[in-house]
Amino acid sequence: MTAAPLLETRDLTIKFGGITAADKVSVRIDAGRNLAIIGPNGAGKTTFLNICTGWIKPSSGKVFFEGEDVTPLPPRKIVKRGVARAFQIPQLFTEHTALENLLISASAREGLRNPLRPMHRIAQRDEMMNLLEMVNCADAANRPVVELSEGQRKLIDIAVALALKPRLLLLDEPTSGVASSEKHKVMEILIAALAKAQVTSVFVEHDMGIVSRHADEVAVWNTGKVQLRGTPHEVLAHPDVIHDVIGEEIA
Amino acid sequence: MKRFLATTALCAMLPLSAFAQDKPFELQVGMTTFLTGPASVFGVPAREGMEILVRKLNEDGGINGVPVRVTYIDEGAGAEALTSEFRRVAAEAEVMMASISSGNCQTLAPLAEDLQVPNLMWDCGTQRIFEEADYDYVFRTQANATAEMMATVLYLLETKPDFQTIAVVNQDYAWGRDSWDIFSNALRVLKPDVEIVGEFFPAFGAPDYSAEISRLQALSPDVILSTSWGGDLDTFVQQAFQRGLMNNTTFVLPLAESSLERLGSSLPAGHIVGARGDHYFLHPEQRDDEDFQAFITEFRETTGSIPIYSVFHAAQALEAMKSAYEKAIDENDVEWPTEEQLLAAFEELEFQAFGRPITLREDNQGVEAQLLGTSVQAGEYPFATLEDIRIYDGAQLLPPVGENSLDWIKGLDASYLENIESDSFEN
Amino acid sequence: MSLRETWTEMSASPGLSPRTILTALAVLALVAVPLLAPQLQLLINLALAKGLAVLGVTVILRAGQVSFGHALFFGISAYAGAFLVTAMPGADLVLVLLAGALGAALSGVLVGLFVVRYRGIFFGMLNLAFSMIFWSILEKFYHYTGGADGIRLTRPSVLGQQLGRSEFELVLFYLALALVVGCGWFTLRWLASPAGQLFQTLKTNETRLEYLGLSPRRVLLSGYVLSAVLCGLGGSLMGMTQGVVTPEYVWWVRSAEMVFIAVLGGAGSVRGAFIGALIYEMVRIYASAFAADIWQLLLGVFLLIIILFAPGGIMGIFDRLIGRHRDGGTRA
Amino acid sequence: MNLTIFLLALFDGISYAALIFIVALGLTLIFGVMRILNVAHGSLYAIGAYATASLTAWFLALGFAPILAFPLMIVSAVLVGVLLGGPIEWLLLRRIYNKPEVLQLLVTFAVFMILEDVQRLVWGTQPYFQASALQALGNVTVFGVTYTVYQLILLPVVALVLLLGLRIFLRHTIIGKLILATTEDREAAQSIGIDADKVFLFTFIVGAILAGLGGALASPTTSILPGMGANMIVLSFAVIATAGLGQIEGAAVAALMIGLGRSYAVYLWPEVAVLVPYLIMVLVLLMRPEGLFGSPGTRKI
Repeated sequence: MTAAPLLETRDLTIKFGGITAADKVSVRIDAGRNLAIIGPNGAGKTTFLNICTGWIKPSSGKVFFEGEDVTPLPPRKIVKRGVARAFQIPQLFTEHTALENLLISASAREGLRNPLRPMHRIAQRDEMMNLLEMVNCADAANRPVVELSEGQRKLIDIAVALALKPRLLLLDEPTSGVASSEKHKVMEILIAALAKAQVTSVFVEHDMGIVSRHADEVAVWNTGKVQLRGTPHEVLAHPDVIHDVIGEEIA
Repeated sequence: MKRFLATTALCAMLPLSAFAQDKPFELQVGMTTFLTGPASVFGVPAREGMEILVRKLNEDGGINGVPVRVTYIDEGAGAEALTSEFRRVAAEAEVMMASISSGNCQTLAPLAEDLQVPNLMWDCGTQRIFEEADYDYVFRTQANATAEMMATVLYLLETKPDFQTIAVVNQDYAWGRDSWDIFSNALRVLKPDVEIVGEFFPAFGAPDYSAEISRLQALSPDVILSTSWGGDLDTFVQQAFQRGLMNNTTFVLPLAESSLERLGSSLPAGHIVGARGDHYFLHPEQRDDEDFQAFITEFRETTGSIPIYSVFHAAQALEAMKSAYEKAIDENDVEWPTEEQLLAAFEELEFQAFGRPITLREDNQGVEAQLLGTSVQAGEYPFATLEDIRIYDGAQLLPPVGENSLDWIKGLDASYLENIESDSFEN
Repeated sequence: MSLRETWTEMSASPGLSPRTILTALAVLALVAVPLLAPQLQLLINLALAKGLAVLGVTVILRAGQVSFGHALFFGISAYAGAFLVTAMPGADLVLVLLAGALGAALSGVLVGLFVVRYRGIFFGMLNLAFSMIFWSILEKFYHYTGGADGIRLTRPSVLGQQLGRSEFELVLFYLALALVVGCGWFTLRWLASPAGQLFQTLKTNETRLEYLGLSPRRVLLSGYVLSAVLCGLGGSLMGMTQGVVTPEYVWWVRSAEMVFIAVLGGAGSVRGAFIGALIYEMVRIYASAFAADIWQLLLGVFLLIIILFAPGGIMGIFDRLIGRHRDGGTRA
Repeated sequence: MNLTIFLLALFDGISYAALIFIVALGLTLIFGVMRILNVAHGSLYAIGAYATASLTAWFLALGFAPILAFPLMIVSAVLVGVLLGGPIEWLLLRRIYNKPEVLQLLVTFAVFMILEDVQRLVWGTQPYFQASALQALGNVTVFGVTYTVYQLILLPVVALVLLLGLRIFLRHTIIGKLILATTEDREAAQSIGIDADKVFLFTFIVGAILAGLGGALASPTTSILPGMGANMIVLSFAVIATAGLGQIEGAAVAALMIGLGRSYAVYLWPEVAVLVPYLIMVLVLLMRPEGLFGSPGTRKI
């Protein structure tokens, strides 16, 4: 007897102009198994995340979250069900500080309405400071996010998503923009935190080192299709992958 | 506030002040007029006229030796600025004159009453103010919409008795609507067989009447009434003239006296022109008068235009004020009247500006004769002048004191026409 | 920027920042106006009424949106009051105010449901279109609305008492002041609260807002209704002060004027809305009194100077004077 | 409603639409290229009308033929564009391209306020009427109703010529292509050596000339008086928002809808004629949020 998968897609198809960004994509993501998505640029990785979160509607196919069809729902309703997302280009509130971004996220999660209580005094403030510490950005808490480095913004973007306490977190190139010396450290913290909070993650990644070390499973995208899926060990050793994906990354 | 303090002080010294009031250094008057906006076609000439007349008055020694100084308030600057300014000026001024717009009169008349400052409604036409409330401080120094429209109906019935159909094109605001209410009700009573074939109320300031004119050409009524004024009237008449609408239809234009010069040759002969009162730069009874001629000449030299009705209305307000002061000084045998004495003098006041004498009724409404004529391109001026001028006595055009205009009109019948008095002049 | 400003304002209390002290002094000075400078009472009353409406526009500005039609709510509320007083002569002042606020809130919801789908120029234009539709209706349906001359809003009674003009104006003045202080305080708190902060994220990132599980439209609607009610309160006060309401209350130039004042005071600043309204009203009235032919020109030049040389508005100048850099607010 | 009336209303609607289209064309061109909604456009329209009336009256007084009114319209429009449009862009707008939208709008609003008073200082408050151009072309009679050739034929022809001319200019001339390139991506255009400042200045002047031309063409048919610009600007806003901002052909369709809507309203339900432009705008935007011809921009994430 198998439990319903956390997220499942069936035959997702969409075209942009002449380019097929998703071609009958059927993917199953089980709770507790972190999935890395790799593939060359333009393979449809981000499009996949966009469809899963309702940002783009597929021309055919369906998305199920915890067994329920969420295809027609807008992103906010899918988020409410427990899917959070971090972006390739950080999507932050640029006039706010790092901490405020997290406080806003917590406010949204809790549905805080009291017009007379300042956001800075909400009960979730400590929790959010901890989150910031976890992503190594505590010292930037009171700085406007526009003043921060790209790497820090990426991490805060992830923290904002984590603040929602999702069950599934979709990460689009979480370590791009983070200094290469820090990448592994950040990823380790992140994966540990996700495990502790029992959040399953799906991450698009270009760094094969990170993929091999942190993913439970790897799926390879190519021209809108899932070309291969397996453990990092199996997939990364596959000659097609070495040729099409890793080769490109090195170039 | 100063006024408030002044009245308090006045009350405290009542036994004394009832006898004497010091002659002020000058008589301050506040006058609202349109310096901006579309109605500045009336407001600006009125200010020019007022300045000429006040200068002359002061050269002749003012009122009992006291010179008059007028502060002008722009009616076009919006309601807040207008009321604030009115109050600021009213705190200093002994007499206020407000205003051109009927809407502004409705705002400022109760305000003047509250502030207890004598206010002369010098140009606005709405008959509602005195019919809806009693005022102690507010007087109207000219006729009102009822008299103006009644005279227009009478002139139309007398000069074009056989018309069968009529359409109206009025500006879409209180004046356009109210004047049509009065006119159409009077017509229904006095000539019940007339058919109203079209009613158009294009927006105030509409730049184009093409669609209305096309439709009017298709309807081809015998008579078209338009109480529009200023740029709207000019545009409508010009467009109608261009497209030949004026060839077969008689236009009745109760305010066209103020557009004669601008319309030039676009107002052909044979259309009915009104003057909102008993005044006209070639007034048949006044044009040989020396003062009248002197004023017309000076006004034309100063401004380059002929004086229009708003100028004459300003003159009437000034003359009414002067007469009231002189009457109060005379009757009480004082150097300068108190406010009470002045208010008493306004009751039943008779004065004369550039038309026939005007009296103020019991309800503070002015009784002024009405002059209408028919346009003619006589060649003496580069614009239409009037012929077949008729002047109607004012009293017969107004409902009795205390009666509502529309009720009065609805109660009239054809016998009303038999008792109408008017004087005719060829031109 | 504006957020940190709000936050420092909040966090600085109950400590006495120069801003808090000055605000308190300003309110005290206003309380004393009817006693010390009665000739200014009416002018300030009008400015406060207008300031409330500007505060409404300011709220919307915080979400990065500009409405060129907020005079709609100003007018709806004033007309609601006028209709009420016409139907029920001697109705109470509180009732007039409530009717106005209710009218503004209802129309705010109705118009809001539609316009919150749009952003930027379209948002501004649609608001403009709605206000112009209402304006045309007011002008057109003369027999109900009095057309361009409007309708009189005769003096309502105050808690059952019929007052004379000067007493009524005194009541109105302090009512306006109380509403300004109350609404100003509430708006500041709301802006600093989670709901207000979420509202202000519309300015910077709606995508993220959607991915926080919230509907940007609904978030915008909440602030839109608040802004409509604020404009409505301003309109009710203005109508009662003037004693007459006309379609000019809704004319597009008045909406633009509100945006003008908001920017003049310091775009997005709550105090700036009122300071801007006071200064604007002074300039406008004195310009129209002493330069009747060119008052509009003077205001235009004034606006250009502010935008080109002091884009932070009067509050920006003020901050510079007391040596506080907005960006350094939280770091300090 | 019979066929005759249908046609009569059609003629009126087209001639009205032609005029508002010409004014809206300048507004939408400026917005399309510069992303600035120019509130002062209405003032430029009014000044174009004033200038034409004054120049025509002056030349007629010197004894020239009334037909001269036509070239004088073009002269006035160009004067408005160069003497007013140029400095507005060069001295004011150029400083605020990087500022928020609201400040850009307010700058043009300030210019509007200033120009409204300047008009009054220069031309006074009395309405002007100068119909020589209209009279020079005479009348035609259709179904017993007399129209002026000027309104029935000339205005629609001019509008059509401008529409086609601008289209050809933008798509088939070098300057036009430079303008389009700058519209699409300002930075990319600059990187290939296009002087965006010059493109903007040029566009604004062309837009201002169109506003002035609208006023010039309107001048023989209407009273020229203070406040005419404030009315026109709201109307042309409605046209370009209905069309989709920056949509030139769309503006023609929207102007037609509004012009015809208004003239049919005069026949069917005159009371709502003034409401028509705004109702059309709201209804269109309700169904198509970006306007008839606007395309929704998707945000990249």
